[in-house]
Amino acid sequence: MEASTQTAQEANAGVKLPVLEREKLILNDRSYHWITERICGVLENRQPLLWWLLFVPSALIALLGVGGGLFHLVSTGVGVWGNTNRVMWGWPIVNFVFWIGIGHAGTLISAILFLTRQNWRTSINRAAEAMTIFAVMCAGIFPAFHVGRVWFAWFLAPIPNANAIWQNFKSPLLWDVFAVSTYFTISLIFWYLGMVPDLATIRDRCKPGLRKILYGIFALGWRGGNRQWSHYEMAYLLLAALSTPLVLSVHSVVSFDFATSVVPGWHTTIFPPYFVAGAIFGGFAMVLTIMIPARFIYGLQDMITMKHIDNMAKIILLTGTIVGYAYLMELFVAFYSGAIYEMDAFKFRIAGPYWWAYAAMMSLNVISPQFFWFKKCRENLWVVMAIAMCVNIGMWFERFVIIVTTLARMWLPGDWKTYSPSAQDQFLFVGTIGMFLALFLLFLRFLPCINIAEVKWTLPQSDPHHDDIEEHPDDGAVKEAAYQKELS
Amino acid sequence: MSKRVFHHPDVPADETTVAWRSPGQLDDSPEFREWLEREFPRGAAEMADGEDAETSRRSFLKLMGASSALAGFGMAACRRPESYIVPYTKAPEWVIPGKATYYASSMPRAAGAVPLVVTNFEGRPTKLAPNKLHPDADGTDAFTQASVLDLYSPSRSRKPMAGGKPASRADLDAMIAELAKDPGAKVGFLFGGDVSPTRTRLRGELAAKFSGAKFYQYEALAGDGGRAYGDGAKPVADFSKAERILSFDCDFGSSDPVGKASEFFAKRKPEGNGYKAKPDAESMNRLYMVESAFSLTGGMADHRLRVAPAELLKLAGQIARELGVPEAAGMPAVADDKQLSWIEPLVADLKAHRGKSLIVAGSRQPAAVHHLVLAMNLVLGNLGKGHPFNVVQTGNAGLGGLQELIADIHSGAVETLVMMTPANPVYDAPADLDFPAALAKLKNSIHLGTRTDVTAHAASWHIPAAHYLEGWSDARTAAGTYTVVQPMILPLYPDCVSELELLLALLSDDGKLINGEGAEGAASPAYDAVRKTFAGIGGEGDKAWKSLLRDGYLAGSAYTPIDARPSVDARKDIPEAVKAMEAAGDSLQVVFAADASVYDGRYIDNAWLQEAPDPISKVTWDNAALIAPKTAKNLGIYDEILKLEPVTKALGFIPVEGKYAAVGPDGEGKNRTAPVIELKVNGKTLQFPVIVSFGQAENTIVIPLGYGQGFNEEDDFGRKPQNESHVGLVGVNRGFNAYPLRTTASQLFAGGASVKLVAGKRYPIALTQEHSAMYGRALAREISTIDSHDHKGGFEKQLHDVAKQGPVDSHAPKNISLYKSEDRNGQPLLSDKLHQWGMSIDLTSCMGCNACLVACQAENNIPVVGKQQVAMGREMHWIRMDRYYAQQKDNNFDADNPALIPQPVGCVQCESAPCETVCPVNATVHTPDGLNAMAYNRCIGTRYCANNCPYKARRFNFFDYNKRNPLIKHNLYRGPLGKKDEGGADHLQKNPNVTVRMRGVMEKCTYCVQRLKDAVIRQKQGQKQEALAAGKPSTEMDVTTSTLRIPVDSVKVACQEACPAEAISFGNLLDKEKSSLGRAKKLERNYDLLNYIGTLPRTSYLARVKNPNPKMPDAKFIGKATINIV
Amino acid sequence: MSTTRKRVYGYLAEFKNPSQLYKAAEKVRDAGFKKWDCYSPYPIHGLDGAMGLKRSILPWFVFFGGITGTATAFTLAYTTQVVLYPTVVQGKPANIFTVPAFFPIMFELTILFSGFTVLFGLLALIQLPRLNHPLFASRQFHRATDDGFFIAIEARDHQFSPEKTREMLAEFGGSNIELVEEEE
Amino acid sequence: MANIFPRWSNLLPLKIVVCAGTVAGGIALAFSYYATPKTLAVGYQPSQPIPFSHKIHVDQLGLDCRYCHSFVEVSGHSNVPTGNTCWNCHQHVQQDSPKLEPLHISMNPNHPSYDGEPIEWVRIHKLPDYVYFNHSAHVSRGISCQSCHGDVDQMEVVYQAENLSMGWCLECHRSPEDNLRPLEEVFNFAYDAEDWLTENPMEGVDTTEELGLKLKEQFKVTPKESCATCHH
Repeated sequence: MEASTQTAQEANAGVKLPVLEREKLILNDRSYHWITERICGVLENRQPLLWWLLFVPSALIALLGVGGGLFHLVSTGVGVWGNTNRVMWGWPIVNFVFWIGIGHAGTLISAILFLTRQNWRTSINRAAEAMTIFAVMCAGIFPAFHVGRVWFAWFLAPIPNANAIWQNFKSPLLWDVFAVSTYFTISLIFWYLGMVPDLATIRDRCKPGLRKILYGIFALGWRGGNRQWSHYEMAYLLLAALSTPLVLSVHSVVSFDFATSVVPGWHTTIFPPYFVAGAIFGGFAMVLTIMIPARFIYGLQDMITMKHIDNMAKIILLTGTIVGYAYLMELFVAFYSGAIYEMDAFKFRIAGPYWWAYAAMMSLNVISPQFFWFKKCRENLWVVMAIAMCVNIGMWFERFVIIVTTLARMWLPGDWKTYSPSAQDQFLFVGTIGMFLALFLLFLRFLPCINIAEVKWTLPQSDPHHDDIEEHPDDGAVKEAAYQKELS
Repeated sequence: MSKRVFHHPDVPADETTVAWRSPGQLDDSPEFREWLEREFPRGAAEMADGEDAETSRRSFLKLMGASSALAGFGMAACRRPESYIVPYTKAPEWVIPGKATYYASSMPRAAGAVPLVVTNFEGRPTKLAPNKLHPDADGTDAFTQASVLDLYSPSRSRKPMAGGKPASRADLDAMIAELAKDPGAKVGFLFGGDVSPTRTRLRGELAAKFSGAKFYQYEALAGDGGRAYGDGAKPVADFSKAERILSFDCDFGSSDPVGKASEFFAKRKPEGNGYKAKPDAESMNRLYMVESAFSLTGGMADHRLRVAPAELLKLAGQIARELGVPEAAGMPAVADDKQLSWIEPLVADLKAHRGKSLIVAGSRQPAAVHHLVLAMNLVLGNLGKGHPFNVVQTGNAGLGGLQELIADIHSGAVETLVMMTPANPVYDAPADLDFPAALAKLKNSIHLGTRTDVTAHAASWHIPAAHYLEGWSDARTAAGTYTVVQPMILPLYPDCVSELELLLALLSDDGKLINGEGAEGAASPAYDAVRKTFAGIGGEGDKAWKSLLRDGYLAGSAYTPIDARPSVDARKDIPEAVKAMEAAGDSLQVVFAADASVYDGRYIDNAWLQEAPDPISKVTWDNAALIAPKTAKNLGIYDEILKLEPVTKALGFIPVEGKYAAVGPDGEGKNRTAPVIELKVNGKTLQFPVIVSFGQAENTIVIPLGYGQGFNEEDDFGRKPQNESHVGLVGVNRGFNAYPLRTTASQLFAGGASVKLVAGKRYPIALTQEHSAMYGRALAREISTIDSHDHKGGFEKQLHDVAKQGPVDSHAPKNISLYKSEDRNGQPLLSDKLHQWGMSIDLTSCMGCNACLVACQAENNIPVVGKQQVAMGREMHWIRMDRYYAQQKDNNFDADNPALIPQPVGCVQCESAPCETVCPVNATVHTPDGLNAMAYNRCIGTRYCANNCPYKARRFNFFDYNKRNPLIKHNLYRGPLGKKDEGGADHLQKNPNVTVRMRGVMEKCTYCVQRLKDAVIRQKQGQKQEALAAGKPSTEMDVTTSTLRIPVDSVKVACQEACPAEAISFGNLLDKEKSSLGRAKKLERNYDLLNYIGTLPRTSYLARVKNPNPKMPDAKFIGKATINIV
Repeated sequence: MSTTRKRVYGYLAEFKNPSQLYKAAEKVRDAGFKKWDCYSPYPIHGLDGAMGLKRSILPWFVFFGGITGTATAFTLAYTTQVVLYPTVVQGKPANIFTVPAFFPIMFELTILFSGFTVLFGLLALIQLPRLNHPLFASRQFHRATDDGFFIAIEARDHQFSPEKTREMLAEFGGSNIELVEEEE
Repeated sequence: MANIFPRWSNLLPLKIVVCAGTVAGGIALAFSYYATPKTLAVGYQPSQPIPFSHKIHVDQLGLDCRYCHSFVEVSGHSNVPTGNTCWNCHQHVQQDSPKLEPLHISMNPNHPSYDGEPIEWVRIHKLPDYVYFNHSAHVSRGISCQSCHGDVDQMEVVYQAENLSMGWCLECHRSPEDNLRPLEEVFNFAYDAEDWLTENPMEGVDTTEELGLKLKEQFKVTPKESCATCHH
């Protein structure tokens, strides 16, 4: 950030107070109305052809892949997947962890960046949260349907029953059930509450008719009175405060599924932080992958600025490096342990039947983000996009390495057998990708993809003291003045 | 009205003992017929109806008396479907609904009958167990265990056929009658190799009745070695007296019995059976093995020499000469120094144990070898009563062989042939004899068989044979004890005829064929015939007969040894054999071997056997040519097949070797394929898939026989459909037929073979085990009794260090849990003070046969899943028979002769079970008596438990294996549209006390919990009976821990029961040293698998002890499977 | 304007920017009005003080909501696992020492319950959903969610007087002052 | 500009919430009451081919349970009497009662429509296939028929008296003392703990509860709660 001596109250005579000027989040001094226009425009104007070109195929894929895939699965048996008596968890759980990981950036951006007063988040948090919700939906499909008898999945819920039998609260899998469902619920609330004022905006813009009624209902009759805003802000703050530990806990709990087992290569204490970092890593990559195109399609460059992209790139660099550290630390501990089973587990990852997966993971997750050290790379959207894609793929391979490689080579060599996914496995995974895209496109189509109210709030002129500094002396300015005096 | 009280007499106190069949029933008590009649019409109806067939494990009850057949949903009651209880009208004696009855019987086999106790539920035989009362009881092998499935096999022959076309029973009867009425008929009888006194007796009568009657015997794999001992004579070994054993290619422990093998295994254990004595190397026997390819017995050998089949004779000759056998004088000497250095101390050892040593030869070895063996035993003074080696007369004398038969057919001496052999001559007779042609020449040929195989189609008549559990007969064990074969059930299909019944029909004047039961339910004529025979052997009268039926055998009826001397034709046979040997020279030789799954092809339709992996090669559902790595290299086909240590590039460029390398070129799991070779021998050329087999002699190709009997369009190898009707769904498209390569001269070995790789052709092979090395993990542990002067020390030291073997356990600290395993009253969670179950598996006597695996399958209703699923790694066997090779780098004697060590792994019932804690729904929890229980009906199938199981002992029902027939290609993947297992009766075999699992649930071994529960409950019943018998008021009866605890070693689990080597001890840990388990657990060689994870398994292993001869050149490499690990 | 007599809701005045609104708000506050509110498209920093609003009590609700969650989870887990039907699982204790295994679920339920309290607590405090409101009848009010800044003083306020209040608003810098009436 | 929503819509959300709440609650309550074995199974009383009266045979004639259910002490399965068990008496007694028609058809060769087929009794107490209940284990340890089957001796037509749900089984497995009896009394439907105690007093046992505990101690009854006890 470059400092400037150009101050707000040049006009007023008096001591010259240099003030640090914030870099603008919204470029070209856009007005409130322009912002409203622009964001609502996305869902009021006719959708660009591209929208249809993307939506129709992805919707079809979702229908076939998820709908058809699950039908075959449930009617026939888990056997249609590639899982075996050795690799009991194959692609399904890989995909679950992959999606749930992606589902982390959203709430994280909204919550943690909100708490840390990172105003730049406002332009991206809405979309990111939407992404979270859809990713968690995709994720949920896999654990739910990979159980052998999905029609008995309600055994997982602690419902009083005539059999007087209960769940096993010591099972990480049960923790998972609670964690993921909680995470979904809270994210949904967070997302919706954040959207209420914007829904009101849309309500007030559109002509009488069904649209107006629907938006009206979901806007709950929001009026934007300050007596509402004050409670509203408090609620938002609380939710942020709740979501922050939640988002950290969810992936930790997911990692417990592995970390609390006795399986060599899974039984490691580093898993929770490593999974969380990985999740943020993958999540941000996915945000970029989606926002960069959306930004162009809907011309949101002024709201989603290069600064946003730059920040996200930096976060990817950081988390990517953390993940890399975790990979290496795992290796070190394995060899330091001196336990042959532990060592072998990792040797197999590096050089075993699935060495290519490990190679892919390492190069895509650890090496590729390193390019973000260079500003040039962070500024070139093509590079950013490419690296983001790399990370998406790399993170999938990370889960593949953790789950499949480990299970294919466990304790007793007599039992070793490799695994390969079936067509249905791949079908369903592609299906969820389609579902994710379709849902996201619908979101762009019907809901404000950027938080209107908050974006307005970040405008400089939104500060009630914007134009009269002396009435309410700016604390920083005064200190600066005193400092200047001493200098002179 | 005044109240009258009828007191029902209490059941007598001894009622808890099992019920044995009483003859009262057989002598045609009306009740007995009543329930058989009631049973089987319904049974037939049941079988027709595939739907019910799978509905539930209790569906069999629908056939039965006290049953609950689910009728039309919600008919009467809207709240739930109405179901009915259908009691017997007249209660049959001894049949208690819901309680099993146990009868003694036996399975007749060429190698000697297997004495059995058969478990019956409401009249259905469901499970076979060895009859431990029997003096020759030896456990049961996989074939025996699986034979109960043959009874219910869907592909079983049910209707007579004429010229391969279905024929009416009336025509059949007419034909039989006609034959019986023609005493001048030139009829030949072809029997199997089994010994049946009644049949022997009837043979005499037949000879008397039919002037032109001739008798022959044929077993496809018998070989002509028997000649050496004289007509109808055979050797019987007494291992209890043998301290040194030299075996020439004789798998006496498993597929080639020559006597009571359990004696051999008993002497393998340094502590003896039951682990009563202190470990003592002296008490152990020592086994020297000379063979071409690994046999299970060979895997146990202390010293094993691998030689090509032709060389074996030379070796035998050398040894014989050094022992001073005159017949061996003129034989060529062994040139190879290594072999000489191996022979010298061996001979010394044998000489040192005159009269206490034993030399045996495999039944497939040529007569020459048997001559030498007989002579050697004679020289060593091992021969004769009270000595290890005896020759006995089985009474199967005066029987011609197949050659004679064919000669007689061509000469016209035989015009009608009655084939009763279980073999399949059209399919398996040596090619040069051209049996089909001879068959065609016959006026009339009658085939009696359980399968509609090629012979059945070729013969002019085929009669469906009754299963041995369906008809009366008798037999003799290997040692010759008279053993009864009694039916458990009337023939499942009305036209099934037993061998004796057919013979008796031919003997009768009117030639009326009576099978199953006679007019007005008179017992089958076979029953009277057997009684008559027995009267001659065991004495007249009901008493003897009843005790025979009760015990299943006649005490003291074993063969009496005959005085045997090397026969004159030794002088002829040996030189001939030597000539043949020199002819073969060092050319590539082929061994035609019996297959561990289909034997000679007769079990091709037995799904359990097909799915059971070959104990050595681990191939399921197929056969493949086995070849030693070096030979493969020499033949230039090595690179095509599995590399011992495939090389790959990690990260694309770093070359990696050994276990870390990626999958070998032949793939793994469902991608595994084997290259195909073209084998040319005896002027014929056939194609076989080929896989590497370790420890096999160089220049030798082993081909298991018995496959390739019928194909349809779904064949993996693209063979065109043929003989589809000869096999069922199990046997179709299975493997490759090698019989056409055999000639009379080379029935079991053939020299001068040549091999060519068929480029680009590969065949998918389903292995249950892909990796054969332990990779430095001390899993199956082995020690030796000698100090080979490395740091391992002597026997005591090695015993002491067993628990510390391996890189981890050697220095892993003791696991101490943070938690106390207590409930909230501070009581221990494993609270049962009566029983705490445990098991130990003794690797010293376990040879890795599949007996336990199949027994478990029979006991626990484990489904088969078919080749493709096995290839993927979805087999359901609760016991995984791991087989490891330990190759020793520094072995300068014979580095390519690795140690073979098997390790059966089932659920080890960890006290601290990782699987339990991860189950979200409490579907698998621990019972207070230490079982890791599995509640199938609670399981939702997250499969987390299986991931977290270090022993990978859990199996998941990926499909409805019990409902949808896995044997039809892609059928499982059709879900609800998939075909069901129709027409079969195998649901009748299901154990009613074990749930039949549906798709989507996890399953695993639970120590046969149903048996444990039954035993415990019976103990409780006994309690009450005694107390009431004592006449004390129950409030004063003293029930104590000791009275409620079941008697020591009184309950056996299925695998333990079946084990022929008594390698498995199971029992109540609280019995301490009173039980053999308790003693086993106290041994120093007792160790826990993967001890350092701290799972506290209840199943532990006893390290294998090898007893090498210190003077042998390879001595110092013996007994180190765990130490010298590749 | 129609002749039918309608109940008056109050005056709605527009201000041209946030600071105008802010200042006006301070004055209205000092004028001692109670039943009035400022309307803006986004939350204006410091306006609470300017309006003399107290800090929201929502956190207290949430605190107790959270406690309930923790308690629920603990009771659920402990009673089912230790009291009602203790099962032997990996030899782990079935007593108070097994509680650490319940922490994850206790945590999740705490968050879940808090989250619900936030949602429903908020709706209760701001009395939403309320789909119908007199202000929606205003000609200009729709701009309150776009770029308009308004103050509405309700007629129910005891200081309200048809004229004075109007003048006051005008004097504070309000423009397009509008009398908002309730609809039938 | 006008309101899009009418006045009354302001209360609508509240109304909806209240209604939905009540309905959901109602359903939950109804379900937890009606959809349980307690209501579904108990009292199931189908009509049997022969209107066999336990009251007459047990209460009036004093037949012991085991006269017909003869294997209950040795087998897991308590058998229903075979045709000839009934026939033993009824070929002499009540021969021409029309109620016994089915018995004659099944047992009496002289009967015109004799077919020898067994009588199909309608099953009343049915456990799922995956449940292994063993009668002998219970009756030989002091649990009476009565505890599970109710006062059969008083039943003209038998009906299901208890719900036989897993929860119900567990109740007794957790506190067997409530149902334990001296072994002699297991088949005695007239048994009354009070009277029994007065007839044969035991030192240290005054109340029926104490009797139960005493017997539990005496017989060393330790029922299991783990899955494998009933499921394998």
